[in-house]
Amino acid sequence: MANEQNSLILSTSPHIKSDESVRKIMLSVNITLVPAAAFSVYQFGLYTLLLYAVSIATCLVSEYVVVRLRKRTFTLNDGSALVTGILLVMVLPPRFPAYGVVLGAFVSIVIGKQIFGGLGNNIFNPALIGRAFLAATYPVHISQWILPRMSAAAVSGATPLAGMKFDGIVTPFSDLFFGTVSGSIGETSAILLILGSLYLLMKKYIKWRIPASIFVTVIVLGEIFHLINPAKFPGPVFHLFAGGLMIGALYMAADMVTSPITKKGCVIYGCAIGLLVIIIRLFGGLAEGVMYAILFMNAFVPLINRATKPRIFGTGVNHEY
Amino acid sequence: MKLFSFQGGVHPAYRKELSGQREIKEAGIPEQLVIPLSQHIGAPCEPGVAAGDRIKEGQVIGKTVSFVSAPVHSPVSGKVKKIEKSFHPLGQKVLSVIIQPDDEGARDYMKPLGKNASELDPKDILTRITDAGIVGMGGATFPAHVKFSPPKDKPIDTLIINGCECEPYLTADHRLMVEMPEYIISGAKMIGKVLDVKEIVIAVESNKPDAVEKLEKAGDERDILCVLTKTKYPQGAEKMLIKAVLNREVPSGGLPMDVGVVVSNVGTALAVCESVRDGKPLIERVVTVTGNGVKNPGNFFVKIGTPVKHLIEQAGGTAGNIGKCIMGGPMMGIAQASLDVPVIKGTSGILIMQEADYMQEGYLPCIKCSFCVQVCPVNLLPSKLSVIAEARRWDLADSYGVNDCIECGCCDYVCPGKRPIVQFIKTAKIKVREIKEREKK
Amino acid sequence: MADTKSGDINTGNKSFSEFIKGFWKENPVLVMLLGMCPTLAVTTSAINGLTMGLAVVFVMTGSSVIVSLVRNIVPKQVRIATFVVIIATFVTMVDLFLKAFLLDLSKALGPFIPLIVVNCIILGRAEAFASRNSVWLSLVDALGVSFGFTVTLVFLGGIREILGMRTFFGMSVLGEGFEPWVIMLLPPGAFITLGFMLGAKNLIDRKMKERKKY
Amino acid sequence: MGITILFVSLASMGGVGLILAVILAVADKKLAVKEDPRVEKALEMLPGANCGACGFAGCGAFASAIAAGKVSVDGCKPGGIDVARKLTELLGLDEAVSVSPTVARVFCSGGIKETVMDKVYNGIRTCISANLIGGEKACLYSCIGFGDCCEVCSFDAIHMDENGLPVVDLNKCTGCGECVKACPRNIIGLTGYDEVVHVYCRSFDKGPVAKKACKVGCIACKLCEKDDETGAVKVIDNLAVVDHEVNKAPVGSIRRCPTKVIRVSKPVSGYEDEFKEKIQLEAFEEKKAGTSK
Amino acid sequence: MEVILIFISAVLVNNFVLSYFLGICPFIGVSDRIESAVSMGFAVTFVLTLSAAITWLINRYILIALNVPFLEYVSYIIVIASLVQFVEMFIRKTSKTLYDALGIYLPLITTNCAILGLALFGALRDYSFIENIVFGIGAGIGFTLALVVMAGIREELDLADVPESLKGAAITLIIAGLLALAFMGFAGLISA
Amino acid sequence: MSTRVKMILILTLFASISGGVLSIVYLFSSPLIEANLLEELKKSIFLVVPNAKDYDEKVIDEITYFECRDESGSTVGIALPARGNGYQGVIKLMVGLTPDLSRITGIKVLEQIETPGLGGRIGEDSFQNQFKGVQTEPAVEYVKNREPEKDTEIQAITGATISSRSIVSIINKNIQMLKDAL
Ligand SMILES: Cc1cc2nc3c(=O)[nH]c(=O)nc-3n(C[C@H](O)[C@H](O)[C@H](O)COP(=O)(O)O)c2cc1C
Ligand SMILES: Cc1cc2nc3c(=O)[nH]c(=O)nc-3n(C[C@H](O)[C@H](O)[C@H](O)COP(=O)(O)O)c2cc1C
Ligand SMILES: Cc1cc2nc3c(=O)[nH]c(=O)nc-3n(C[C@H](O)[C@H](O)[C@H](O)COP(=O)(O)O)c2cc1C
Ligand SMILES: Cc1cc2nc3c(=O)[nH]c(=O)nc-3n(C[C@H](O)[C@H](O)[C@H](O)CO)c2cc1C
Ligand code: SF4
Ligand code: SF4
Ligand code: SF4
Ligand code: SF4
Ligand code: FES
Repeated sequence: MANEQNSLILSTSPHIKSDESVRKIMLSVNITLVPAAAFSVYQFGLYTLLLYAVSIATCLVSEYVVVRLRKRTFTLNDGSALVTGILLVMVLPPRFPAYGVVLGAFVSIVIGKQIFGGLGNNIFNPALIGRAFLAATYPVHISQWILPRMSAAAVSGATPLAGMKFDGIVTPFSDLFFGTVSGSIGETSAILLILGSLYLLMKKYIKWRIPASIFVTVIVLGEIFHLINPAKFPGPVFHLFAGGLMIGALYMAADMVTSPITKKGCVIYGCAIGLLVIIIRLFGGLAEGVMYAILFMNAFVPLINRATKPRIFGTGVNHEY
Repeated sequence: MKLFSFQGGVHPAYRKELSGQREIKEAGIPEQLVIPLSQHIGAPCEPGVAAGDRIKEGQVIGKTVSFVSAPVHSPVSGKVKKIEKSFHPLGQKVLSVIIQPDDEGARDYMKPLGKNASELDPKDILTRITDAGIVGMGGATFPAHVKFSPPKDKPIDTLIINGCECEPYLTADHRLMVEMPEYIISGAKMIGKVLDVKEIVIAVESNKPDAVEKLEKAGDERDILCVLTKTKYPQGAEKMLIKAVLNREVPSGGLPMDVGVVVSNVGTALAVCESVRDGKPLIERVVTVTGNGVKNPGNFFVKIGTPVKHLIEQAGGTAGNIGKCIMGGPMMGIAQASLDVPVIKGTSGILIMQEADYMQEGYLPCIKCSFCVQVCPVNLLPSKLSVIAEARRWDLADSYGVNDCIECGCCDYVCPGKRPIVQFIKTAKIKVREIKEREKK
Repeated sequence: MADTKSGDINTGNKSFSEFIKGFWKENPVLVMLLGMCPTLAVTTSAINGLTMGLAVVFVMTGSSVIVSLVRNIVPKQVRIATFVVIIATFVTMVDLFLKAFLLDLSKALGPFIPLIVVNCIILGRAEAFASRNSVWLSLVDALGVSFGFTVTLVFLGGIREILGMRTFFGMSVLGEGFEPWVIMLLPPGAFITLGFMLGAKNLIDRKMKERKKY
Repeated sequence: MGITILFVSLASMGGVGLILAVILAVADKKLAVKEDPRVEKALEMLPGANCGACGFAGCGAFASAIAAGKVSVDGCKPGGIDVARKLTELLGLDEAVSVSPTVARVFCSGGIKETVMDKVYNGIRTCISANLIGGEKACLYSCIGFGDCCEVCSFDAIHMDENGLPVVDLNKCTGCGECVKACPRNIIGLTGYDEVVHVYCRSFDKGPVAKKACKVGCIACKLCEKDDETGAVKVIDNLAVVDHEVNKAPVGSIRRCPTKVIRVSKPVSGYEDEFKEKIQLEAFEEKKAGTSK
Repeated sequence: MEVILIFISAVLVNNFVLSYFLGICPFIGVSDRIESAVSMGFAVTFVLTLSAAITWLINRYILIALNVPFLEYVSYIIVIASLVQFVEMFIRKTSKTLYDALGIYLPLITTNCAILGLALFGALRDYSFIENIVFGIGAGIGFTLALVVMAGIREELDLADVPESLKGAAITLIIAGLLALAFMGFAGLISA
Repeated sequence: MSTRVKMILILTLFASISGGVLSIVYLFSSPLIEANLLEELKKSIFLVVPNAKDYDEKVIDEITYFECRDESGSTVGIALPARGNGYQGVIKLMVGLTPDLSRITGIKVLEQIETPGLGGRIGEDSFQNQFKGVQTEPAVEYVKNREPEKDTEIQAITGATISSRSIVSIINKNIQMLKDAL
């Protein structure tokens, strides 16, 4: 056509976009995990560094291969596989065998994520699927603990929760808070996890309602049971900072892909996770229930979303004025 | 002062500084004007002239054929070159009158009715609004006289004059409020008189304090209340504005009159005032020409029918390689396929973007971050709607309220996956309507 | 089903095709998704799968023959009730037989032997085929389907046994270096393995179809 | 002991059986509900594509309607005449059914090679979405080329060619009309298999405009109208149309069209003979071969 | 207390579908839409409860009383089959809406392992009449829970880019596996 | 014959035929089955009470136990069937005791569905053999991650504390019940 300009671009409105991107979000998550990860390498030795490397490499390779096989283009460099790789290691015991990590990372990406259609489509948290799979595959390795370099306890290698559950030992709050206890690689230092997640909360990459309602539920229920039988049940502060609750609530329950999209839904989801954590910790066969609580509730997310569809503006209200 | 607001919304970079302080200038008369005979919602007009006719400024060239319609007047004196289908800013081809202007300056305005609203008969005002071809200037281009004649069972108690101008980049309404506050106030009173309302409110976003100052000075606090609203897009959307100012919710699928309100743009008020006071039909409007694709962004009085190309020249010509030409603001405006399209009654701005500014490479799957859910002012689940449309499950779209979407673009703006959510929704709306029609048959 | 309708195939061929279709095209587990419970529950080892499969072969052939023998005298309203009685009788026989001669296997299969009674395959076949076809065809069909079932079970049991215990039919196949995957012996392992088996079958089918096209 | 057990078993099972049988018998009598057995049979006969071409929510709904005698037996387009015959038999109707098979045809010739692309489209790559803002081609009536029509066909009968235009496999097409519904620009139409001469353009633009946008569009020159000996071809609203009621091939028009936009489409296999006779295709093809050389 | 434990155990810890592998066929077949999953769940719960009661009576007053244990399977199944058939006829006659919602699932239930499995487990565990009924209700609710959750997930996945070969039953089984993994967290809940 | 009569006849007929056929099969197989079960019971009893050659079944307060005798006929121990909940489900045991119930002579896990490779290891001899000679007064106990020191202690399986604990508590509970009954 006789048009002196080059061809104009056509697209529908809006014509401007915010500067958020999936890549930016995922990279932020990775960066905020660095302090806790670095601390864990210090605490549990260089072997954990190897585990991180193996896990990340496996995740990236599996992701790449599957996406290639399926002839899809996206998700190669968005950084979500990196998050999965790091988080998987953070919830494993410090001396977990490296071949197990390879299997776990592969399962995380392939069974946890790609078979559902890849980024954004998965129902369950991929890293937790990897961990749960490993727990059932190598149940012995998954319950072998060692003492960290900076350790408050003298001998026992048991985690604070196992100590509480099987031996009635309650670890002091400060140890839990700073992470000088035994436990999974990246879960021990509550303070670093909280600091890291503050940035994500600020940027709203984490829906604050989720960790908030988990914490509130755990505190309330923990307190109730503690009041009923202080000898048998530890107090709420212990529950809050022991085990994987921090990393679980802040990073894993709050994974945007696998949590509800409605505000009310987030509260329901968080409360249910809190409830399940307490039930499993106090009455179940396992010492720690965060992982299973999150996975269990992941399955309910579609139902929760459906049940908590927000009231559309201008519907269901009285229009008298 | 209290800031009124609503749930959701976004804060895009406003970029109003580009043109906000530029006084409105005359854009002059282009070589040729293309005047579509359908510039409003409703039935298109029939041509009232024939090729070769000489016409005067203000003469009717498009006659209405039904109630929901608005006549079209010639913005200049000149000669009708031809009448044929021509590109319309909305994308289709529409029957248009093409006018070759001359320098005779012959005018054919209507008889002025008077200045003071309180002395006028509401019926006369309404007739004048009808004859002047006034439509909503906020973008919806709904014929004003229809909007101002609500059915008997829907009494109107409040008139809101919408001076929010929440779209980024646009400053036309802002300049109007600063430069011609008396006209706006007087126009608002006239509309108020027609509707017989108890209260008239002018709502302005908090980033335009100078406008409020001028309006307050020009008006009288007893008749007209100026309120500040939070600077947040889409504060100017009428449903949101009514919620913010009056805390009333327009029912889904309903109109502001269902809750006793009429919302009008400041430009509409101005046009009403001019038509009543001076007898001038709607042949001219204020347009912001802006964006990094023009050298000197500014605000102009523009004759309806002026091609975009002419306006770009008035704004100092293009800067860099032009990528996109948008009629309207960046959030809701329509990208144009050529620079020959004319300004119409509803055009509030022309945004020219450089090549570097627009392109987006593909989009990702929804990661359910729920950013879009947080910002949707009408509480939809845009993520769900986009995924539904992507999977072509039109049957589900309706149950997720696709037709309640006001297409404000907030969801699309915040989406980190850069998903074209609004386009998905628009597509779904079409499909849902198609399916419903088919079912009816 | 279309090919069973065409009349010009002679009986010999027809019964052969009836027989083999149970292995792939109408595999009860992978295609018809029937009899899933024992498939998942008992396949912790290949031998369990085999025993279960053979039990099903017996029950299915027996009941198919009887059902098709009596199909014409049973009124529609009591068809299901009568069929389940016939099937349950055969199942009880298998159960008693196993308890008498193969106590360990009987224990390993647990309640899934009696559950053959309600296994959808048996009833599905009785309803869909035996109640409409001649004795000979019903027999062939039952054999085909139940052997297809058995093969699938042995295959699934094999995978789970190899990965979960390093053995196949009790023989060591993977070296000491391989650490067994306990999950394979647990419910999740059963579901996931069968899921991937189904996926693989679909993939092969699709690839074959594509090849046929060109 | 053995005998006792035998006896007890016989009696107890017999008793249980008897009681249940009586219950069922009574229930059968008291709770009987009549249902039309033909619904199930009709369902078996239908192709089961659930395409909705019959105007019902699926094959099942159509089967019920058929059994109830609410619709005519030839409602199922994909099933075609075979199914209609079977249904007639089932319902015991002996009226002769005549179903003329229909196929979809694509009325646009402007692919990537022929049409001017004067803008860049940046958005969802489906036709319906692109149509919101006009697509990439200069002609506003052209095929957009993102293949929505191919996506919806349940019979794998329509595919995009390398020129970016959809091509219907007439032997697979059942005339269900899904593609017609999917196309936002009304480019696809359902036509009788024996209607073989069509204008492969849908542009209502005036000649010069159309010419600028596309090399192979109808430019409304009216030469076809002039050279048409049958009276079937008319130019209406800047576009030539063929009237199929006039049961003759407008060979003159076909030859005359400067942009070759009136064409004969390929025959549906199995109908070649009938078809040749009707429009003297052979004669025409020979002539065309001669002129183009 | 015992009754509560039986209930929790049947719903969560030893979920019929996810850890006992009972009723898998309908679990895969009817879990594609939430509405039908809920209906099927109700129907199964109803029949499970009813047959828990009846099979307990048969066990006590025929099999044990007459000392004919080998008739267990035959007698259970004939009663269950006839019962289901009767209920179906009854619902069909009395309420069209109920039939459309529940009735069409009933024939599926006869061939569902969960029903007979319940009868056998109940007998094996020497439950009292009340306990057996609670066990039936719990098993039914557990089944419904798994079914509805699965239906929710499958409706979601309907909109997702699941690999072609895995669509349908394959992905359903894999998800069931992942659900079973998640349910493993409840193990030990009743014993500890 | 009307269908309804036919219905009734057919179902009744098939049901009784089935009853008949099964009773015959049962008559033939039941001796074998009983023998099998007896054999198994004997094996487990003789395993947990080493010197036993014969036993008497006794019932006290609904508790069944087996009093074992050697060739000479003197009581050499007691075999006590016990059951309780483990990690995944029910565990059934046979516990061998000295006649005065003060020491365990051996245990045998009869039935369990614990996790293979983990809790499932309670079925392994290395675990079961630990109980030989363990004292039951005041109660059997388990220790973790270290060698047992006292006579009442056994070592729990690593990673399967719960299963190990369950065995211990099943044993304690059942012995206590027997003691109370005697
Ligand atoms: C850790 C954290 C906790 C927060 N807690 C609350 C809170 O309890 N209540 C609240 O209204 N806002 C809270 N906020 C602020 C929210 O980020 C923000 O104001 C809120 O999400 C916006 O309101 P809306 O989500 O209801 O639209 C919190 C923010 C952070 C970072
Ligand atoms: C998302 C959205 C944003 C809008 N923003 C404005 C605005 O900033 N100013 C305005 O006058 N109208 C705006 N409108 C249009 C108003 O909703 C309403 O149509 C108009 O104020 C009515 O006045 P009119 O009939 O005089 O045009 C917006 C509409 C939508 C849907
Ligand atoms: C898949 C899986 C299976 C398990 N199976 C058993 C089991 O059979 N027996 C058991 O006592 N604990 C089992 N557990 C529980 C844990 O290993 C639990 O942490 C352990 O009982 C604690 O004991 P520890 O203090 O010796 O590590 C299992 C855990 C998982 C994840
Ligand atoms: C706040 C946040 C938390 C995340 N947590 C996890 C996680 O726990 N596990 C994981 O595999 N990926 C996590 N991701 C990454 C990503 O969402 C995940 O890989 C997707 O589930 C893949 O579709 C997280 C991402 C964000 C933004
Ligand atoms: S869904 Fe519609 S109303 Fe909601 S944010 Fe998106 S465009 Fe605006
Ligand atoms: S903003 Fe985009 S990625 Fe986030 S939930 Fe909405 S559609 Fe999905
Ligand atoms: S090409 Fe069109 S009309 Fe033909 S079968 Fe496909 S969708 Fe139906
Ligand atoms: S014919 Fe229509 S639907 Fe098909 S590709 Fe062209 S524009 Fe799209
Ligand atoms: S085999 Fe159990 S329900 Fe089908």
